Amino acid sequence: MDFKVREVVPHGRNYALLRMMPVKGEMPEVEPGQFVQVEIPNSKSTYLRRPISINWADRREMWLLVRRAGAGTNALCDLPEGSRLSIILPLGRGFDLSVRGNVLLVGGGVGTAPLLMLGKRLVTLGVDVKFLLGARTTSDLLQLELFKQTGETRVTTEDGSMGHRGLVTDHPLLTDGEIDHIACCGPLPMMKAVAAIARSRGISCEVSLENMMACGIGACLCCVEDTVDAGNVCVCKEGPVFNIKRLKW
Amino acid sequence: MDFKVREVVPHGRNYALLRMMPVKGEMPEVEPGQFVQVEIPNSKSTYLRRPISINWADRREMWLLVRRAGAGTNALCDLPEGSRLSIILPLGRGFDLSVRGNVLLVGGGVGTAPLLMLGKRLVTLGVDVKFLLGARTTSDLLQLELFKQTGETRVTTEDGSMGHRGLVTDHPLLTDGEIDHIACCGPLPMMKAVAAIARSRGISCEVSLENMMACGIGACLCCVEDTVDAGNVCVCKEGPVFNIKRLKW
Amino acid sequence: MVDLSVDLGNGLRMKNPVMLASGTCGYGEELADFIDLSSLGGISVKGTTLHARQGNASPRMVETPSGMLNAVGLQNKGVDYFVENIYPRIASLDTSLVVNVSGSSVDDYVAVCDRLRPLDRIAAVEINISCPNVKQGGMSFGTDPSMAAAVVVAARQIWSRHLMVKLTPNVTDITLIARAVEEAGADSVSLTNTFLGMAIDVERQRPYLSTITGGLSGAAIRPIAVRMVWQVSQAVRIPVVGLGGITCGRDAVEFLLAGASAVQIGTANFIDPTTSVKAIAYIEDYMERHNMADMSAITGAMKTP
Amino acid sequence: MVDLSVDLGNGLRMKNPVMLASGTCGYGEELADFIDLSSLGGISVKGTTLHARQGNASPRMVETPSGMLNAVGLQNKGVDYFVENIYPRIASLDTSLVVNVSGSSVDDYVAVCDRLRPLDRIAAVEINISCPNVKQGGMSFGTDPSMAAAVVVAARQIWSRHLMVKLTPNVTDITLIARAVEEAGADSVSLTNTFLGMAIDVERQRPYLSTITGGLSGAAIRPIAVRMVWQVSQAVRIPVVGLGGITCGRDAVEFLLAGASAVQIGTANFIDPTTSVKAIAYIEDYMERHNMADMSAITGAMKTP
Repeated sequence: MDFKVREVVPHGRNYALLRMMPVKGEMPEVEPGQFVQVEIPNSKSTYLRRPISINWADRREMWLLVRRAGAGTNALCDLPEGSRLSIILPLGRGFDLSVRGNVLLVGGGVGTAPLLMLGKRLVTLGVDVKFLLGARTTSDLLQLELFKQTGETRVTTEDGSMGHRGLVTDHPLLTDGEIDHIACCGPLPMMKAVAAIARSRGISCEVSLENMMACGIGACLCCVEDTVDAGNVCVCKEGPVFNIKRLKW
Repeated sequence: MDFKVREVVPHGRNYALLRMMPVKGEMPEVEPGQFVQVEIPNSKSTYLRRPISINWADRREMWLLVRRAGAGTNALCDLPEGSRLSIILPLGRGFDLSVRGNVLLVGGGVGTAPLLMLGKRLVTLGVDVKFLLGARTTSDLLQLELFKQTGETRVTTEDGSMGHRGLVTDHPLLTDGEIDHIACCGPLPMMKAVAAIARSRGISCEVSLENMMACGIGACLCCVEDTVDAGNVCVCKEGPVFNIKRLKW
Repeated sequence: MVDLSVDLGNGLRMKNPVMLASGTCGYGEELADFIDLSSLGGISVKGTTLHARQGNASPRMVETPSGMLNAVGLQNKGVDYFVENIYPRIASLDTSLVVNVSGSSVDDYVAVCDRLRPLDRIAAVEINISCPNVKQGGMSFGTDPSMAAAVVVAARQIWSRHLMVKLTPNVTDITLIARAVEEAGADSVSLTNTFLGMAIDVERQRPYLSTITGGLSGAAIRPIAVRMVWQVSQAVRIPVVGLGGITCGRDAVEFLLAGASAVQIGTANFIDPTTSVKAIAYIEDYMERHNMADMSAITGAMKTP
Repeated sequence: MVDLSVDLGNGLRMKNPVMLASGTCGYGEELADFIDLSSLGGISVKGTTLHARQGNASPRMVETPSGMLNAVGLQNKGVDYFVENIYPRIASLDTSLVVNVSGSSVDDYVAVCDRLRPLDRIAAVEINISCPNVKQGGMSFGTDPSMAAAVVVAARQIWSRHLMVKLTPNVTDITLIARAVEEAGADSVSLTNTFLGMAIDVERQRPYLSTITGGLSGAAIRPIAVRMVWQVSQAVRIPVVGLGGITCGRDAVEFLLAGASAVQIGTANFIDPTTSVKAIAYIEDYMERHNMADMSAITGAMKTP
């Protein structure tokens, strides 16, 4: 469906938050962890849509938090306000909302984006939510205030410029904290490390994968992940969120 | 060199006037009839630059009058003000400025663009300039006031909505007027018809060709026109303006 | 009124000339959320092999200028699974069903066709001798006229319904392959499959694809595909189905004018899942504007100097 | 410091691996307003034939997705005019001069090379057996290993300096052609020339090009060209010069990593005449960042899984 970009808010040099509304009608129902496929209207070197996780959405509005990773995402971050975007949504399966007890949401870099909506939703469901957000340095820690408003938030930076120095996997909250469930989104090495800790501690854990995608609707079979139960499955259709029980990590 | 678009003025539904200035430094010296190669910054389906004749230029500013003919020119007409453009200029050879006596400038559609600058230049050289401008209908007659300010201006429209009904080649000014030289720019069939009249009346005549062009600098040999004296020559380098004596029309 | 229906012979009649290309629409179901499948001329479902295939390792895709490279490698659950689980779901679709058949040996192709015989809603098989992403068979059959003919002769023995052969563009003279499969008994040819290409991540100094090379598709290669369709349509008497970089109705018309009797929409489904239905509307409008009463008026209508 | 110089053998030493591709830079002069030609590794000047050629009729060009089709048809004033009028103007250029040689018969190629012998500033000829836009000769020599070899053997007889052969991509297996010309005595191969394609103006129902088909170039076909350079560089021992859709320094590095010892910039000159000098700067910076001391460190440095 067609969206109108209401606001493009730069977050540091490398990110921008795009706030948009449907040109007509209401937003469809969106689950935390689902993503969208955005057509890039103004980039000469972009052919396919770009899959982007939903940062926040209600019945009126949707937020996409975009990292400048190439020509396509640069074009999005440089969109003039008022631009129109053709977007396919909502796509994929989100995070498990039936989790209860102490839930830790672990995010790295721009991977924190879907955790904002997830955290807010879980809180409304009466779940005790804590955030553990990691980044290279302070300027890569995005929407920190929004996370703090939602729940207890711990931070790690590789350069120690804020919070605990090091990686999220070094943080006692993850290594020793009392946790019933982990939801994780970030760079692949980080997610694998978090999954390893979850396994060793016997904690259930979900991760959100980012395999290279063409269609986003399960037609091209390009973004497959090898699973224990079903072999190669489409991340865009069966995921992007997977319980690590299904993965061969 | 890089230009900054100061203003994009729509002319009816199918045209726009782009007013631009160099980002740094002065405009190079430009001759009436020369053209530029514009890189299209915001069109997914445009690969090559677009050759566009210079409508007007001084040491500070340049005007390009653009007709919506496809994705590339549409993207130009839709540029937000303040946009930057990479432009190669000035290219090609312009009109003969040594002409004297009664000079008739015949233009059709957007082909009238280079005649504005030519007419103004010839007037400063003391030449008696008349304009004969043809179009399908009134809304395709561009910059009429500017032409009238420059010299006596006659108009033909195919639907008779303004001026003489019919084609420029039906106008008595061209068929019977006292003319020493004709400079013509417009659709190919029109230029060929004007050239035929010029030949039959023994009037010297220049036309500005628009053969499909890739490089605009004489490197690709794609835009050649067959000449009496030198066979195939590059319109972009030897032209775009040719005296009809050289052409095999 | 324009009659968009097209008869490709031997039982493959379609309500219009627009099909979904194999490997870009799953079994049609993936696109059902976006378009009414019954509005399509036909669907060529995912490449089917005798035994289940996991396909190639990831990454399987990389974007290129106006195109993409893929290295899926015929991932599918095998013909028996198709017969038992998928066919029953799609058999009721009101569009011509074509099954794309791949194999690593002549016997494979024959065995798959044999399993498909009981499925009376399958109007045609599309013998894929042009997949660039499998080690054995695939493209190797499609680059040699005699091997291509051998596959078709064998499949022809046990498949009496429409037999379409999907050709690879990675050859010196595609008309030789087209003539060979025509003489071997093919009812039609579809072209082109993807072009063998590769792309390198220069900072990591590694190929983007796990298989190093993959199949290039998308608008980038359309001019080559149109040329091949034009050549082949003059070289054979059987109908030609054109594909390769069709992104809109105009592109589809370009293939029809070049000599195609029908077209397939492939990679464009990934960018706009409604491309096919938009193309059908465009073709109808185009034919009306140009006073073309039926498909015979547009196929091969390009005027040459 | 990075050493960008490259020695392609038999006297063709270049200060860096970036050349201008034949047919996209005239005789260098057309680009002299935009770049310092002496900063280039080399220039392959316009395809030269025994007799003057007017080339094909207009239109000769049409834009395609991320590329263009051309049908120039080797327009040039003939080798004698080159020797007498053009060579004296460019002989003093401080860059390696290569003359692209075309013909419609083996004797043509030989005769042109013979006329070029006295010009001691010509470091190499680039035997063009891959032009898609001429009726006789051209591509037909490049699609058959024995014909390709015959041209090279004959030219080799009278041309003792560096002999480069420009290959066509319009073949089933380009390594067969490459091996054939290597055995025939070629000092290097350059690939790829353009891909045979066509495009149709659907409203006029006519081909855009006067010749119906033309040569496709530009970023669109880069993935295919990179794949072929990678294959050929493993199949032959002589150096490979890579071209086909290079638009920037990154693209040039992609070809080098795939196995090219040097690259040629072609269609990109039409969009940005400074592409070549920007690419040289990029390559130097890239090699510094990756601790590559000289060209032997980057050529073929792609790591395979």
